Amino acid sequence: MLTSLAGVLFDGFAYGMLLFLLSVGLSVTLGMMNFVNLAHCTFAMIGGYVTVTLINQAGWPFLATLPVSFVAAAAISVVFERTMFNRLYRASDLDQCLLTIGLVFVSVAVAALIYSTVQQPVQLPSYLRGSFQVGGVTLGAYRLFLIVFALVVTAALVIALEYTRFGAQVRAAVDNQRMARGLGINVDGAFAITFALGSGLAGLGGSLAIDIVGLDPSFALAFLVYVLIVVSVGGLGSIGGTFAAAVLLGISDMAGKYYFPEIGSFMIYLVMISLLMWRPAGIFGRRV
Amino acid sequence: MNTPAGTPALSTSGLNKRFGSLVVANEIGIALPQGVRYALIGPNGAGKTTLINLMTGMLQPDGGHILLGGEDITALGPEQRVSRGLVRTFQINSLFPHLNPLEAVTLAVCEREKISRVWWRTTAGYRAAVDEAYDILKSLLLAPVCTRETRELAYGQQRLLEIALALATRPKVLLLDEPAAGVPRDESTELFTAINSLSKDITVLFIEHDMELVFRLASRIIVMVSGGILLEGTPDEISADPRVREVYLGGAHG
Amino acid sequence: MQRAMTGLAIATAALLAATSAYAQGTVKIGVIMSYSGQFADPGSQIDNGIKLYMKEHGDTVAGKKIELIRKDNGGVAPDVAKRLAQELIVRDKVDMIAGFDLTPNALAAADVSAQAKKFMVNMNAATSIITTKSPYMVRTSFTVPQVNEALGTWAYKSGARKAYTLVSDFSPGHDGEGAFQRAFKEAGGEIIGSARYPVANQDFTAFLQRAKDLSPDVLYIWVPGGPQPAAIGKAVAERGIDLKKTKVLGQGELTFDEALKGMGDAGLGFITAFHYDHNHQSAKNRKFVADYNAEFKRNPDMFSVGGYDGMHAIYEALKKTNGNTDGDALIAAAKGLKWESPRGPMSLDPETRDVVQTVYIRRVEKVNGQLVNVEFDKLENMKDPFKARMPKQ
Amino acid sequence: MSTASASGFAGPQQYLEQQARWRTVEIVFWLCTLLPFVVAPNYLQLASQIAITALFALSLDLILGYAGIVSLGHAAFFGFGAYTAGLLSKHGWGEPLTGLLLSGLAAGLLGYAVSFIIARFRHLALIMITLGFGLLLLELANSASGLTGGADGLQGVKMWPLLGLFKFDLWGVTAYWYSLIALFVLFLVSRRLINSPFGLSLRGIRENAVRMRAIGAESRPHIRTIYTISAAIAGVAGAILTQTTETVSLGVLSFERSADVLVMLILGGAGRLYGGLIGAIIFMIARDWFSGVNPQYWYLPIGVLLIAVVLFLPNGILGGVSQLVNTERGQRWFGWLTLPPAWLPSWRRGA
Repeated sequence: MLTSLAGVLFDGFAYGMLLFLLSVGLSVTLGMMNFVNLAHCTFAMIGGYVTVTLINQAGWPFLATLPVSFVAAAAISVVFERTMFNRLYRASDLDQCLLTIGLVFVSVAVAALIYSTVQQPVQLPSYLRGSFQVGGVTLGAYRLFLIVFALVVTAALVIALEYTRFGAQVRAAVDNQRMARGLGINVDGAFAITFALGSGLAGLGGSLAIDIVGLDPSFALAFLVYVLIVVSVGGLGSIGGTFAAAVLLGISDMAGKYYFPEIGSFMIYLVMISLLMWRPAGIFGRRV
Repeated sequence: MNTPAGTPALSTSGLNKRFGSLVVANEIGIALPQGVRYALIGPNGAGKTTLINLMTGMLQPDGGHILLGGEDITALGPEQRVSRGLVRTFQINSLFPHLNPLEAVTLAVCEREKISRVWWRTTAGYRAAVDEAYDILKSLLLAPVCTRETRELAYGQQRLLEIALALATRPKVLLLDEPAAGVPRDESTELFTAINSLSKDITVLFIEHDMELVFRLASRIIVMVSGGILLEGTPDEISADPRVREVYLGGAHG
Repeated sequence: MQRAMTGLAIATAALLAATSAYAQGTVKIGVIMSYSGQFADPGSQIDNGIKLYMKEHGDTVAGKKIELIRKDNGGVAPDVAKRLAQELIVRDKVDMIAGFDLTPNALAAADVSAQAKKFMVNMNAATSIITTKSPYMVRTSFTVPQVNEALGTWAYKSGARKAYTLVSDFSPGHDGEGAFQRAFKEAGGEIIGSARYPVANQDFTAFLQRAKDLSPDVLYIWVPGGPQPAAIGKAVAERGIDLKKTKVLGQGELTFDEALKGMGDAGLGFITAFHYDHNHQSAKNRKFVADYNAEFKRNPDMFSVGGYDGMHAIYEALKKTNGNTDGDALIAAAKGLKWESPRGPMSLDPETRDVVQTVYIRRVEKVNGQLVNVEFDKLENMKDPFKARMPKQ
Repeated sequence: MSTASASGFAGPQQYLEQQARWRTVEIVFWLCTLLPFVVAPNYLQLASQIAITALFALSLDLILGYAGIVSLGHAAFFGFGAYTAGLLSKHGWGEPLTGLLLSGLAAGLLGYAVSFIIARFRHLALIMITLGFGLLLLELANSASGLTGGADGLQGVKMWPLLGLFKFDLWGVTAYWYSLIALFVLFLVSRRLINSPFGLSLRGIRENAVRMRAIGAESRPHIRTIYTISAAIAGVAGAILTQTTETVSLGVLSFERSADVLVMLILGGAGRLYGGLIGAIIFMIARDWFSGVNPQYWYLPIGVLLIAVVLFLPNGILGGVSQLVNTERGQRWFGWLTLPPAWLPSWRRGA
């Protein structure tokens, strides 16, 4: 009983970490510029395809592809940000939705053109496969890796935002954009960097997600809902909140399936709705 | 409702409000008789706007009572106070940018008349409501621009629209928060003549920094300093009082 | 009024038959499938099967040119499927409709086929009842009960007594669950537990842990193609389920190529029942696979063979009617067709118009470095057991 | 619009009446909806489904465009209506019109129940709660396969002829008449609604909810009302889809359907009453055309279309167009379109 609980917690936490990597970027950019970027998962998909290509075409080792997918997603995202998104910061959020959804459509089609609609397989190195026992609990090697990796990323992120000048600027911009501008902070610049960072993380998430949820052109749409759920529950612009939300949703999703499989599919939505009704601005949200 | 003679239109007793350690309203007790023109003056940060927020229910007091025509309204929400006749305008324009003045004021009238839930008849069908709205706009010299979108209006006109919206609710007591804030002098006189010509059974309390206007319009003046009432009296008494000179007239807002 | 309606239907049908007769020299086939969205890949595989058949056998049959009109159904959307079928027949004057990746879409189009008396070839949708919805429909794929009852029977024969079933929580999954449990119980086995996982589920560890806790002899899994099979395979390994103690059984999708590529050695030993795999050992199939790879740079799968044999059925029927595209003539010609398909011997049941074929039991093994499904047992001439049980009218 | 005062202000009454009056362009538009019968008799099925989607988009416009409630789960009501109509017919009541009314009613009731939650939230929380609600309903319908037929869709939906006379035919003649008339009637209702005091209050809520309180208006009752009406209309749209295609499947409840209709509405221009209609027409014709040209990659041109619209026609197509019309030259060329036609009998002008 207890071991099974531990197992569920472990798997749920791992799944949560994946959700966190995929969502955190959107949360920050949404909180910072109120820019509704529904194309966020497109950048995750880009990361995923970069990894797949490097492994299957160029025969790279899995780990080596991760930094590349991060950089690729970040670079491409910043191109879009500079050429298209930045023209819409003052536009209505509806227009922002339309533009980014259009982008998603295009990316889905392009992915299908290049990679066809087939599921992209990714073969992990042996040391990331299988599982091992710890006190009767079976721990998936890859999940453990996922958790450690995500925790490291999170730590780096927090340090970057809490203890660097850049981080201070970003936080100022999230708290109060007008005042930040008043203080002579280059908000747009800070945003561009944050945006790239967030998309890069999404790209990482995309690469890491393949092994658990697979990868095909519909990825950019399929994951949008989950990311939005995490972001809204976590609260805009709050890394801690996003983290908590991702873990909470990951675990409750997993627990729901293990303990009440008959309502397993409702779980994540029920949790989201009740959390939002309790705290409309999200767990650690600032503005209501 | 007709309130028994002598009952003030609006009164507060022992009104308190503090944000953390900062006391913004300290034992405020005022009583505004029917139809009087009151000016509320005091240096910035004296708590004038806070007082209005407390009286209109935008803020909840930590202690004390607010009575409107003798009825205790301390527990009521803003919209309920409005429907009972306690209405305010905003220091910073808070309007409906994409509605034109005619629509906006008609909207206010319809809400007052409780016909705003009717969706099977056109607004134009309610002749009385529309005419009333138009008359209000005329009285405030907004008739010529009443079909322009609000966001296109001149600033002074927007200030007038603030008042027009308030009037449309048939207020008994009207609280004007710096009605002339940011309005050029020439326009502001026009604005205050409008205020001055308001029907005499409306009690008016207005915050204003321009002393000339205050002394010309107000029949009585309340002076606030750091969250408390310093004194209350006729313009002459106020201008004669040395304390006021020292804390206020001598100060920043000469 | 019912009579009035049918009368009207016949009238329209007659009219349509007339109009289509004008389309001399060419036979127009309306192909309705999901070319986009979540189900795009099956769609394109079926399409590849069609393309390859036409490449091999030319595009003229009985002196008539075959012309395809492709329409995108874009996923589960019977309303769209029905509209497209109607438009194809009324506007584009097609002589028959084919394709149909998903059950609801096939069912919706079946109404149109019945109403307009148009020949319809269901190349994939696998729910039993579909073929009963139009007397002009044949199926060249398989049916869920056909495969899974075979598996259930075989499982007991192979010595398993306690089974746990885990299926996707939507109708095909429920059908698979029902078929397997029925056959397994009829043989004498016991179902010690079962779960249905959410359709969009991504992470299976929780469900598998549950199953593992009960340590059954066989763990039956029904999963649609897509990302889930690989995910399940990996989760099985992660949960440390010992395949010697607990056999993992499933319908063919569980061990599709991309699934095996994804799960790697974790898949070794999975046992699946299916009607086709590119590893099926026959001269015909080897050629088929070779040509297919030459053409599309990937292996054919059950979708491809469904499309391929679907075209075969159309060609053969047209030959028999020598080009007459009248619905009644075509269906009459199609009934009882027998041929050697890449999947092995198959035929169209004269009564039910449904596919009759061999169901293979395969185990995942490593053959010169490649994970493949190796057939080691088979049940021949399997009809759709569901219809066999249905009262004949 | 500033032009109104320029072109002589006859008095508040007259002005508001004129605002509510039928414009030439509107009449032209509705006449055009009859064209398919003549110019494209083979496209009536498509036309009918466009009309249905337009009605759905209209229902969304009422809450999004006029009350500022963004919903990502509006398919819940569309689907609820669709399944109600389907189940009615399956269990022996195939009469279209009454089925339509009952379905609208059912969806309306559901909407009313939900509105109590909806009215309490705004912004992202609101969007996500609507989304979650929609997905919940989808999962429920899927797991209640005994009732709904699950993923196979509801079987045995057979409609009786409309008014006992017109069967829903292969060509879709009946279907298009039916959907078009329903669309027109409910459009009239919505049109009247937004020109009513209630409509005025809705716009007030959208523009400045705080100010509404300061003029003594409570927003929530208004929001509940409009949400209920919108849900009912969505339900009717769903019911028509069921009745004209005699099929229902989980697709009617899907997130994609909610998202698509939102996209169409924004594309056409929210808060403009015709926005949803124009959006539905353009989006669905484009999709049908592109996917006809290439069934596999039509997402690409559609996506490009959306991006282009945002970059070149802010606030949707109608938003962009109305900006063009409001320019000097625009007035000279298209001004007449935005004025009430002289030949309308005066008694009708009140409308």
